[in-house]
Amino acid sequence: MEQQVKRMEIRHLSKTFFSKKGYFTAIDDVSFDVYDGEFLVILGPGRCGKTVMLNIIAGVEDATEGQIIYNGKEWKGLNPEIGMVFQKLALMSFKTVIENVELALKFRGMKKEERREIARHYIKLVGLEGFENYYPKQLSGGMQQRVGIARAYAANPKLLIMDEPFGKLDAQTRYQMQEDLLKIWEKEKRTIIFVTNNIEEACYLGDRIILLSDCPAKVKEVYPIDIPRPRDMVSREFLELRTTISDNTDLSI
Amino acid sequence: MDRMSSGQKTVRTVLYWGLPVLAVLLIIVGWITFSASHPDLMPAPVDVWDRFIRTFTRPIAKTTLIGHAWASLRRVLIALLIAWAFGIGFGILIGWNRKARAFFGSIFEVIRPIPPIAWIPIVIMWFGIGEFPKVLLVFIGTFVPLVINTSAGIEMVDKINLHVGRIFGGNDMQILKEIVIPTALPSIFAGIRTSVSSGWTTVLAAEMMGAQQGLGSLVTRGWQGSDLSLVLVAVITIAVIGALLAVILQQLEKVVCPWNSK
Amino acid sequence: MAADKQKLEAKWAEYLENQKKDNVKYMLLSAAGILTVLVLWQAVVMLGLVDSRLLPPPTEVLSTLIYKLNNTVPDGNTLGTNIIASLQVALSGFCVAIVIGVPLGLLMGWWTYADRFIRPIFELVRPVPPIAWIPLVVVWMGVGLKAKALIIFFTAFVPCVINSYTGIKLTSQVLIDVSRTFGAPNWMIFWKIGIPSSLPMVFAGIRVALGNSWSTLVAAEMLAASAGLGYMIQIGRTVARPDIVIVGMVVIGAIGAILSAILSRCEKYFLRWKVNR
Amino acid sequence: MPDNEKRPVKVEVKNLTKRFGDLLVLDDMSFNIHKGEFVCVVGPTGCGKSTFLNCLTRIHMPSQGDIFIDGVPADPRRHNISFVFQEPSALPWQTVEQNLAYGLKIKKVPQSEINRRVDQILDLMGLQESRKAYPGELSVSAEQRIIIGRSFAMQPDLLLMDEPYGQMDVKMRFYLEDEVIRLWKELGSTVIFITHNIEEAVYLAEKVLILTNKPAKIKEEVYIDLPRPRDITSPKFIEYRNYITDKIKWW
Repeated sequence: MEQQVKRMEIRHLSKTFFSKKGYFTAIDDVSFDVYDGEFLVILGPGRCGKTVMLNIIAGVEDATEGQIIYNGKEWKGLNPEIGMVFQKLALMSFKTVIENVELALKFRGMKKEERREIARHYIKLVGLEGFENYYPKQLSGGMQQRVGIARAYAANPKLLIMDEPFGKLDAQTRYQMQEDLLKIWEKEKRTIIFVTNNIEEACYLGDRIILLSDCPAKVKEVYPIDIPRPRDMVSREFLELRTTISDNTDLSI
Repeated sequence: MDRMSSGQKTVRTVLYWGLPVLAVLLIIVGWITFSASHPDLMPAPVDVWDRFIRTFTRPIAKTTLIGHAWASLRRVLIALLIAWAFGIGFGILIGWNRKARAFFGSIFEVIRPIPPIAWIPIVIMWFGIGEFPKVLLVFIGTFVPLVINTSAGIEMVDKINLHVGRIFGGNDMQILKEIVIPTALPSIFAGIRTSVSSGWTTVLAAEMMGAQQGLGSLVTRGWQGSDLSLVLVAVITIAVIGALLAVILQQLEKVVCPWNSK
Repeated sequence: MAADKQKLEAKWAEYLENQKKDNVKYMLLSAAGILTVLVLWQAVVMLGLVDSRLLPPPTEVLSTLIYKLNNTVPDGNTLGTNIIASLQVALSGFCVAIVIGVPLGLLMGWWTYADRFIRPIFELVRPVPPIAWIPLVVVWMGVGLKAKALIIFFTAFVPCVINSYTGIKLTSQVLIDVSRTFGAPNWMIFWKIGIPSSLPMVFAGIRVALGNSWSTLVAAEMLAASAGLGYMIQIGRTVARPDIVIVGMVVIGAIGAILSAILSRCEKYFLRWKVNR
Repeated sequence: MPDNEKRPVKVEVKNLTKRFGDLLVLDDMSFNIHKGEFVCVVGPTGCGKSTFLNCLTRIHMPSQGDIFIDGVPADPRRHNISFVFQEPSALPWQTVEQNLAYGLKIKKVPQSEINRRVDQILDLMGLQESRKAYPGELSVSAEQRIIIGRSFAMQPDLLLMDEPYGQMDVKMRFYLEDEVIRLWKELGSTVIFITHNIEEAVYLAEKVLILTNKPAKIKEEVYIDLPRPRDITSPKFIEYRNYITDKIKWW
């Protein structure tokens, strides 16, 4: 791959949680680069360290050690150019779909018609036209996650962080969402950091995979993937890649 | 369980509707027999009905039953409006801001365990038995549950929603207005419901301690004049209005929080 | 790794240090809050802004409290006897309400026919504020312990039934289905699944019942009693002794807080499995 | 004709139909499941797989037709059926030990036998050190393993599992799948395993039942003739996987 522009660099990131009873290290000296416009996947077993890392990158949690270099400059705290999609959805149940999607624009003080205009564009992009005035509770799991994606895109981020967005969906809906996400990503190019514990999903989506160890999270291996898209999950090279990664993954009981 | 024979099904429906009717009949019959055998302890339903009519034809303290009911309701509503504004505002303040919670919260924690009714004597000593002390007492009775529920609602907002607010560029006030308060609304409504029932109880107690008008005064007047049917008329009116207030609040919540009911 | 270990230990010590500093800071803030109120109260009376016959300063209230510990003036009982009298009445009505109210709520929540039969009677009792029962109960049973306990029973009974009813209705259907697949009969599912899963709500109901009992006690004692904190306050009012009234209020508040703390201890013990992941 | 056809029939489903009001969910399903057979049921999302299981356990009564276990209409009280639901169903107020013994206590199994079986399951699943813990204190995967352990402790003649590993990461799922195969081989129960994940179905099943979209009918029964432990990259495995995927692919 030719030398791309680095959107972000993570340098020696560590995070330890302290409590009265003792301390627990979730992330131990993790460093990796994020290239501009790339679909980077962070793959790790179980539930340890991944969400904390994303919270640190998004600026809602601070690291015990290490820096985040964004566009060449060290960055501390919240970053308006970063949007996030959550596994637990975190949609506002009291807002309709369109009110949820336009949240970031409303916070920026944009006028109503303009906000609605942009929100409608992204609702159409994720395939939810006609559901603008529904409440999240009335939608299926897959559709609610589409609202989460539309909300993040509507904030016009340069870097989109996704924390196991398809974790709660059944296998078949998950395949559908993976295909749709790639279509959306190709139509509206953004740098994406996609976190998952599903190896098949990682190999299907990622330009590169960063494999983390079990707690405390360390970078075990970085796998560039050069299988052309759309990838066939049962093709020989896909399955071989998957087995090599799976053999290298820790088992977290 | 849907393969039952039709016979079984009819038995179930008969029981389902028959039992409540049976219960109500039992109450009425019980009331009649008890009042027949102990007229001094319990007036018969007929006497209560006559007394109910008489409250309109011969008003007590120049006000009919509706007048008394409105006197009590007016006191509660005035106090509630003030309590809602202050109580919810104060609840949001101590729920949202840690320093305020430490400073004001501690004062509130000291006053909280004192039951509203325990305030009656001191308030009467200070302000007599006019309108203001009664409204003040109802305010005290409604303020506490509001603050408890509102601050609890604000504190229990899921941390992830706050993350959403900050990541999507909201400042503290925007997050409070757009995310935290709406999420806490159901709990605030629980506070409102409790405050109404507690306000209704407190106004009665205040009126029973001394008042010219109000359903509480009717209860005391009936009690001291050993006119039990008046006491019953007043108690039934109190119960009916109490139930109506609860129903109105339920509808209000459906309007204010449509997303819960949909 | 050793170097990291030391760094982590140092960071941990620093964290504990900050925690301690924060706790002290907030403790001082709380104390400051209460102190300002007391100082204001004292100043307002001392400067004569408010007539001390209406609002005694905290110092006077404190001395009356100590005085009252072993003196019977003006209501004829020492503070101790009043407290015991109040506790006796409140706790008897409260316990009977739990013993009857909680099982009734659970039964109504589990068996639809029990619900259909008991609900009308319950819905008639519920909206009546407990104080409205006082005249009827006094006519029926005079002003003795039984009468006041019955009044408190009414006020504690309602929340026990409602919360137990809602609690058991919220039992997770999955656990019921699992038990049914194992062939458990309905009464066993009620016993092994219904009751344990409704415990948190039952305790919430008991907490409300305790609050209600304690506040209705004061009303009952004001209207018809010969001993108890409510009675003491009432006498304090009639003989224009605001310090007695305030002492009564403070003691009622303190005991109310203690009872609620005891209840929290029990709740923590019974619900120790409710640790969240 | 694969050898499991020669085994006696354990579960016989005759013209099973289920209607909720006028919504037809299961449409005249008939098939047999043999003693000790591991059957996977796959079908498009929302085609009524769970309703099918609920009819088996009498949580829902079938509208027409019936289900026979050992020739007798299925009855949870008489038959020894265990059901692993999709949502976590451990009793939060019981320790791991008590949870594992819950089903056995209902079936009034003697205490000595209960202790023996609980210890056996704890050893088999390596949960010995957390036997006194509450489910709330363990990870989601540990809780799910307790539920599966509880079902196997019953040594049920029929074990039903509704997508038990939906939330697990792939590595954990391989581990749990091997574990369920080990338990199935050792205890010889008849297993009906529902899943959306076709790879999982081909990895586990001796026979795969493919259901159509709503209202569910039996589209096809596919016998998986692969040695164990199965290799997910072997050509024959992929052939089975593609075959079944084409039958139900809606996305």
